[in-house]
Amino acid sequence: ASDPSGSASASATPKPGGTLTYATGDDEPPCLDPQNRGNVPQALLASQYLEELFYQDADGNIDPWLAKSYTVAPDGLSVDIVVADNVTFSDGTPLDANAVKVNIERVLDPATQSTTGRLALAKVTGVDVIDPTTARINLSQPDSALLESLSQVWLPIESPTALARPLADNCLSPVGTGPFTVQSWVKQDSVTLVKNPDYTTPPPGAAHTGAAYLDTIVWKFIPDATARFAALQSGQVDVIDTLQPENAVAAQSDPSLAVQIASRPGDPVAIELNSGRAPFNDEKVREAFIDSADVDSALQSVYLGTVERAKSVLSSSTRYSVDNANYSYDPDKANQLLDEAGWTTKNSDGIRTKDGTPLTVVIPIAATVPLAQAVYEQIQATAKTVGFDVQLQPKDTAAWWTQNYNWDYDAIGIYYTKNSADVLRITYDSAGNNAATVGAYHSNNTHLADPTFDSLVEQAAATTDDVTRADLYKQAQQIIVDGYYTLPIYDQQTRLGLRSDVEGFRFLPSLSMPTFYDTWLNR
Amino acid sequence: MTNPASTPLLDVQNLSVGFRTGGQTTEVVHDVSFTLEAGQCLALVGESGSGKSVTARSIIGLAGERAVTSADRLAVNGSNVLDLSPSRLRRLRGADVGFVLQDALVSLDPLRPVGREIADALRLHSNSTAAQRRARVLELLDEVGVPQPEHRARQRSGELSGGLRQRALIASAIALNPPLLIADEPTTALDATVQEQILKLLERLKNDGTAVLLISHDLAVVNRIADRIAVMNDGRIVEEGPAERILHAPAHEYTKQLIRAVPTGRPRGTTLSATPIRLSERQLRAVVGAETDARPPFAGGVVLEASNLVKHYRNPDGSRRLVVDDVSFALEHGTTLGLVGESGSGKTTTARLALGVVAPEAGSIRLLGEPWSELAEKQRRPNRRRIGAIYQDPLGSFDPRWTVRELLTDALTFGQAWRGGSQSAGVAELLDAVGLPSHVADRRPLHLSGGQRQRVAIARALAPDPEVIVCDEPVSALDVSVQAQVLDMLDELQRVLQLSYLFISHDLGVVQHVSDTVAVMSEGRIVETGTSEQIFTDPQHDYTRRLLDAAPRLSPVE
Amino acid sequence: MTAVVALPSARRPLTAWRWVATRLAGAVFVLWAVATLTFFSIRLIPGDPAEAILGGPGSRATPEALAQVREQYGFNQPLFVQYLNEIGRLARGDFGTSYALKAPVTTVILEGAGNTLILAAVSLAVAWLIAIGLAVWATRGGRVSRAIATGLEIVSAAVPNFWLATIFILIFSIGLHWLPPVSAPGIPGLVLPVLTLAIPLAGFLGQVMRESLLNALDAPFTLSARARGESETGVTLKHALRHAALPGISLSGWAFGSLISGAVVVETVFARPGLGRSLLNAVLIRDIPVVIGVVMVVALVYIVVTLLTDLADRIADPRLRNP
Amino acid sequence: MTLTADPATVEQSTAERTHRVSRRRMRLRPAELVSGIVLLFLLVAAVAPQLLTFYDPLAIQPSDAFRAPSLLHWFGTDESGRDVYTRVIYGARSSLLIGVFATIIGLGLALILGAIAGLGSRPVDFAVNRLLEVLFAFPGLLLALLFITIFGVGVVTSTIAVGLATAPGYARIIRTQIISTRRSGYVEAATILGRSRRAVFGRNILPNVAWPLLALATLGIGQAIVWASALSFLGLGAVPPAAEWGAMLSAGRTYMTNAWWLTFFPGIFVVLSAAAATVLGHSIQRRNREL
Ligand SMILES: Nc1ncnc2c1ncn2[C@@H]1O[C@H](COP(=O)(O)OP(=O)(O)OP(=O)(O)O)[C@@H](O)[C@H]1O
Ligand SMILES: Nc1ncnc2c1ncn2[C@@H]1O[C@H](COP(=O)(O)OP(=O)(O)OP(=O)(O)O)[C@@H](O)[C@H]1O
Ligand SMILES: [Mg+2]
Ligand SMILES: [Mg+2]
Repeated sequence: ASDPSGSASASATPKPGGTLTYATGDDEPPCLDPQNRGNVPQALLASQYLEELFYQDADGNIDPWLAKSYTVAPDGLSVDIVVADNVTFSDGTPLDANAVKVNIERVLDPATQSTTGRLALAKVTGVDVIDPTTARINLSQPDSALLESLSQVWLPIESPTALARPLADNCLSPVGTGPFTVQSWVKQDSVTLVKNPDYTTPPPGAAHTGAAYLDTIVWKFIPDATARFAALQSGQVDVIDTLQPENAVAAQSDPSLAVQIASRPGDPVAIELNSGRAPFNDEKVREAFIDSADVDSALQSVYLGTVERAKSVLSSSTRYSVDNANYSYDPDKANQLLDEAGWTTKNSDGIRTKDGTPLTVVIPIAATVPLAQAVYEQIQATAKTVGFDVQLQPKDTAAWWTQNYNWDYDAIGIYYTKNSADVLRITYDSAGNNAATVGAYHSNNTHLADPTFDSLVEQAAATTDDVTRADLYKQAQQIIVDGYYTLPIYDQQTRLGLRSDVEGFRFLPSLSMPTFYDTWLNR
Repeated sequence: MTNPASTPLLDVQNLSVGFRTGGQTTEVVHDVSFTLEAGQCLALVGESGSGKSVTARSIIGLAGERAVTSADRLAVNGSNVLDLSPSRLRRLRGADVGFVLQDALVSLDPLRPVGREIADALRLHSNSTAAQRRARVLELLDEVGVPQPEHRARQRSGELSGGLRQRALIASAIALNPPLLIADEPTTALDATVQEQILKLLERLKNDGTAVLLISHDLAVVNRIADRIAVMNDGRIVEEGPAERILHAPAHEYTKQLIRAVPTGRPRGTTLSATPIRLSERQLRAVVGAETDARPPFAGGVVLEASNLVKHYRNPDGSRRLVVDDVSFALEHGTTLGLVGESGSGKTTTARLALGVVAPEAGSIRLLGEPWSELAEKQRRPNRRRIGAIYQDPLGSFDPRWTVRELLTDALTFGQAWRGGSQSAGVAELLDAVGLPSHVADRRPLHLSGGQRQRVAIARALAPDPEVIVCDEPVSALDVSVQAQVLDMLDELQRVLQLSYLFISHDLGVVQHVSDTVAVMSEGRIVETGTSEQIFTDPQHDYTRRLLDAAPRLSPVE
Repeated sequence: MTAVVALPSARRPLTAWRWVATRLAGAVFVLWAVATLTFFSIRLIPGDPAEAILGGPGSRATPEALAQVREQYGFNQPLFVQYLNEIGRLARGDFGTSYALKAPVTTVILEGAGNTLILAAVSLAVAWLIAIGLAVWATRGGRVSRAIATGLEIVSAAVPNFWLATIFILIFSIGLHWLPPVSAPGIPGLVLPVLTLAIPLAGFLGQVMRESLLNALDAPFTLSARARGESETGVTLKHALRHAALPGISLSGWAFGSLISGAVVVETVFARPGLGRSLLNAVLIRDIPVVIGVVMVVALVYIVVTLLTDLADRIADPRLRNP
Repeated sequence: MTLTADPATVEQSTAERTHRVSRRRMRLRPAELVSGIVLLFLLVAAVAPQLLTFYDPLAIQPSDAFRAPSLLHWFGTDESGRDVYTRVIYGARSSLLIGVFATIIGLGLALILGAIAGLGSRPVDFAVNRLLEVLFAFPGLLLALLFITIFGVGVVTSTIAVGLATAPGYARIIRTQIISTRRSGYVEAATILGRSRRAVFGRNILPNVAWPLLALATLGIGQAIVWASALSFLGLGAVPPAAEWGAMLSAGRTYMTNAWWLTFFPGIFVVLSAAAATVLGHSIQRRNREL
């Protein structure tokens, strides 16, 4: 099928107007303002009507967006940000330094219930308004990831006037500078976005300037994959996300459809092993498990070859990721390792045991993580051949998280979206393991507790020098790989199916979120 | 009277009807022939199953979809029914022939106002406006003697008494005053008084020139209005002729039987059935053998005594209604106390009080001189065997999954632990005693005829060797010939076993025939008590008189 | 014949009032019981309501934030106290605000309720039509059509609705492009969901009606209708069908309940906004106020529907009015 | 003549009627035959699946995933290359078990409630009725949903859940059944013969209630299977990799467009078993009525 974002759009001249219907398979966000909470469903939507201070290109370089320029203080403990000139929010409020202050401090305020954003700003102590156009962000320690963080849609700059409203109101209709504005939200059905006629801040790399081509975007929530794809085929909708593998195959062979897949930065979809308790507190057993999992054939069969096997603990689109995790299926090695580890006896079901206890691996699974049950099942099957008793426990979202909080698992499939290698600090730093956080959220699911690793990611976060940073992150990744803490499966992706007549589509590289600013309907 | 020259209104020649069941056809009506002229009434008489209804229904081509009808001639108004087109046939029904089906009680749609049901007949066969129809409906209801027609027309059949339903049904049949009216058992299961009114109505129609084909199993009934009578047996007309002749000089044996079977005015003790069973004392003792010794010699006197019984029931709307009101009676040992009264007068309730299955709110019952109604069920149980019951609807009183043998064995064990088939001897003798072949034992009552069922019920009542038997309408569901046998049997049993009966019926004829003393019940009260003699020769209470006048009788008793 | 003694008309209103009164009392009781049951059972569910408030599971809320919320919402009060507060609020008609959607539960429900009720009502009606159609066809037609109709009824009653939904989408949306696969405004968007819900139900109703229809068709009163010159069609339409309908009508209350259960699945598949979906989501993310709210509404609807079916019963069958 | 003749004739006519009835009762209708065969097949599948297939329901073979139905794989293979036919066969066990046990649980509860209501005093009956009303006001699926979210996903919980969800309906039926039996003429007759309440319950009421119950149960099994599959669809049913029809159905739905066989065959089996159970139930009812 044709690639709408490429040559096609160049050829024809864009026709303005029309309504584009987008069907998402992700959850319906409880709040349209990603400063509250902060997850992918929100990011998908908000990318259409909210914008950030900075723009991160495909290579991870930072360009100004709503910020005109920035200067990092020599000690790295503060960053001055000059906002772009005569930008106004869609409610007419002008963009100024104070707006920056209000937004950042709002994210830091627990009442806002920001999660992703707040974690990203962990080192921010406050914001000073130097002059009407310059805001100074103060840091507790140098933070090389700050600008990357500020180019995530979870840290957008919203109209201070709008933010003055109660949280709930702002959730219904956040106001930003984006090419579209939120018009209405029919719960469980759709959010309607309309063109922002006075749009002035196209992101770098945009194909045109001025207002967007589309008049309206109807953002429908269609949880059922079959129905969603059927809707795309029947033309009832123009774009769908979380495109199922078999549908991707179907779409590729269908001239009236196109496929757009972009991998998201951060931790890939991976099965992380809980090194905090037996049996995976033993490195040999971890290695054995990873060796015994035939991930490649699983992906091949279940995803019909539409996804690449992840070779790194960082997703390929994350800057500084290194492909050093080339684990391969090796049952013999696994057997040997388990023997060495003392899991020598086998019970009647062919499950290995060690002084009576069977080699059981509990994996809670939930729909929230985009990893097909069949993949788990195949790993379960291959692991069994070497004597692992893998127990898959389907959970509903809430129960799954509870189990996660309580470290009540041996392995768990999970991912983390962040446009910076700094994600390693968030998801592997031993700080996440201390007792205080038991029963509450922790992002370090491997329970990795390695001082050298901690200091590596700390330094990496502190240095602004690109080369040293790359090296530090390389070492950090090596530690994870060598310790067999996590089994990367595939890069989490934004998987879209489009009608072929949807032209000028493109992803915003920072988080690989779709933008429909340049998009027009070739009808 | 009609002139013989005119062609008969209804002409049936050699009508035969069979029913296809599985492969073969079983014929149930054989070569039936009769004619009927305007203003005449022909009565088709015969016992149940003799083919009366089938004959009648085939006249309008409704014998049933599996029916095979053949006749040399089957003509109404000269047009041959057998070769009428469906639409003409539908026209015939209702327009030319009014048909009053058997069991009127369920022959009106319980969900539709009777007015509509009647109007349908008009709507179907005449192009009349709704208003005209309404008017005609009220006129009809009034004509058939339904009080306050406006009100009744709006009611459903469920809200009407049997008599009213029957009349409404007749109204719908005569809506287009058809020249021929067929009435199938129009008075069965109706109180004497109501029956009287229905017959009057039919008579009037006849006199107005309608030809009436009246079907009944009771000669006493047809006697009232029939000009000619055709006696039917096993699908054949065994005798046909003027009413007078048939009733007074019956030629055929079967006709004689039917006539003898009518209990009305028959003195106590005279047998009704042709060859009634005669049971030897020994034979019966054998039935109830062992227990007879256990039976304490009862001095005689009053076996069942009710004093000032009162019982209310709750209406659906929660209001209380007095059902049994200060009822007292005494049943002498070895005699029969007849309890007559219209439907709803509280007879069954009284019976259930006597049986101790409902407790009186006031008053008391003594059984064999001992307290009965006051006792707690536990104390009552040992003596339960001394009082038995026979119901109007025996089938309902049999556990549907039990065979006759199981029923009787169960009864033979007097509420002691269930002793498997050990009673088989007793069962055989019981069946024998009530004149049933032994192989009936392995049948389920569902597959027995009405007469057989009632006998099984009697056998069960006898099994525990009771002193008193409460009979609630024991013969109301049976036709005369079977009724005759059952009555004779009860009589015989009483004679031999010195049983005492509380005999409930709405049929004066029956009561007069069986009772030594009679209590007349009306609206929960006993309005008059006396010997059978007194009540029937000179009734005091005018309610009793009305009942008596209404009672059909074969006059004059030969 | 006992009904001959028609009720003294003076008593009618009184009984009517008593009827209404008892029904009202019953309704209140049921609502209370349902609320109570839901409240306690939902408290047994693993998962922290505070989580739900702080943006649902996986919200990465800090322990402090959680603690603060528990304080604020009184989750650390004794359960019984919480219960009393809850009931108190409900009694005042205050369903609270959704944890997740941060919106008043009443609005959340009102948005969904309409859709679901319409869906259920239409499905019920369609199910009725299909059932009657089948039953009549079976009784009027020959042995073959009877066999076919019976088969259809049994099979359709045995089809899982989510499966049916998928098949329908495949055939009518992807295959024939006749109907939209997901909820769309207007009739077309309603067709597939309705059929999905109606067909299995129709199977049940059909089976129930069949017997009574046959009985009615050889009941004496239909015979007398024929004897009056009524045509077969007339007999079926005027007499038999009404009798056949009775058991179905009494079943409709239950049917409506099952339809709402079905709505959970159908609304998910066809992406229709509605109570079923909100309920499912609310339970999964422990949005307690919404769960209780929806359950209350459903219970209320059930009560109303049973009331209606009772009335319908009484209208259709006078025997119930004064037995 | 009469007494000698009458029984004879009656007997002869009724004899033939009884005969007709019993013949009608004995004759196996084609539908019953078919459903009998289906159920037998399912029974074998449930008891000894290995008799009907050589494959292992859990053995994955990624290299030949998504094979269309063929002589080798009658119902094709799934996304992990497992033989769908084999999984369907092995699925029979869990599906039937769910159906049966859910029904047993439902009917068991219902019987208790119904009996309490039907035999108890007015107030007791009233109380139970209110309780039933409350349960009715819960849509069955919600009841199941709550139960499962409380006690965790799994076959056992979903079975119990379905049982719970179906209990109120049964309870009502049983109650009315008991009450009508208790008011019946033959129970009164038994009392008049001096039977104790216990004896009456044991020998008249129970048997007359039990039979219709059996029919109800068989009808229920079919529905329970459908119910359970619906729960599996919502991801609240069987635990992977267990081969359970409902789970297979919902897993296969994603591949519906290309690999129809993944959903078609499990679906057919759900329908078949439910329908067969229904037919059986009906025939039991019929026999019960005609006896
Ligand atoms: N539809 C039918 N199918 C088969 N047999 C039938 C049918 N209707 C009547 N019969 C048989 O025909 C015979 C005569 O029946 P019919 O109803 O005419 O008797 P009847 O004289 O009216 O008796 P009753 O006084 O009880 O009404 C009976 O043996 C009955 O079993
Ligand atoms: N169980 C009951 N509950 C309420 N009302 C009842 C009950 N049994 C009888 N009745 C009412 O009591 C009145 C008398 O009934 P009962 O059956 O004793 O009269 P009956 O003389 O036997 O009538 P029939 O001749 O029709 O049998 C009737 O009006 C009836 O409606
Ligand atoms: Mg007859
Ligand atoms: Mg009576």
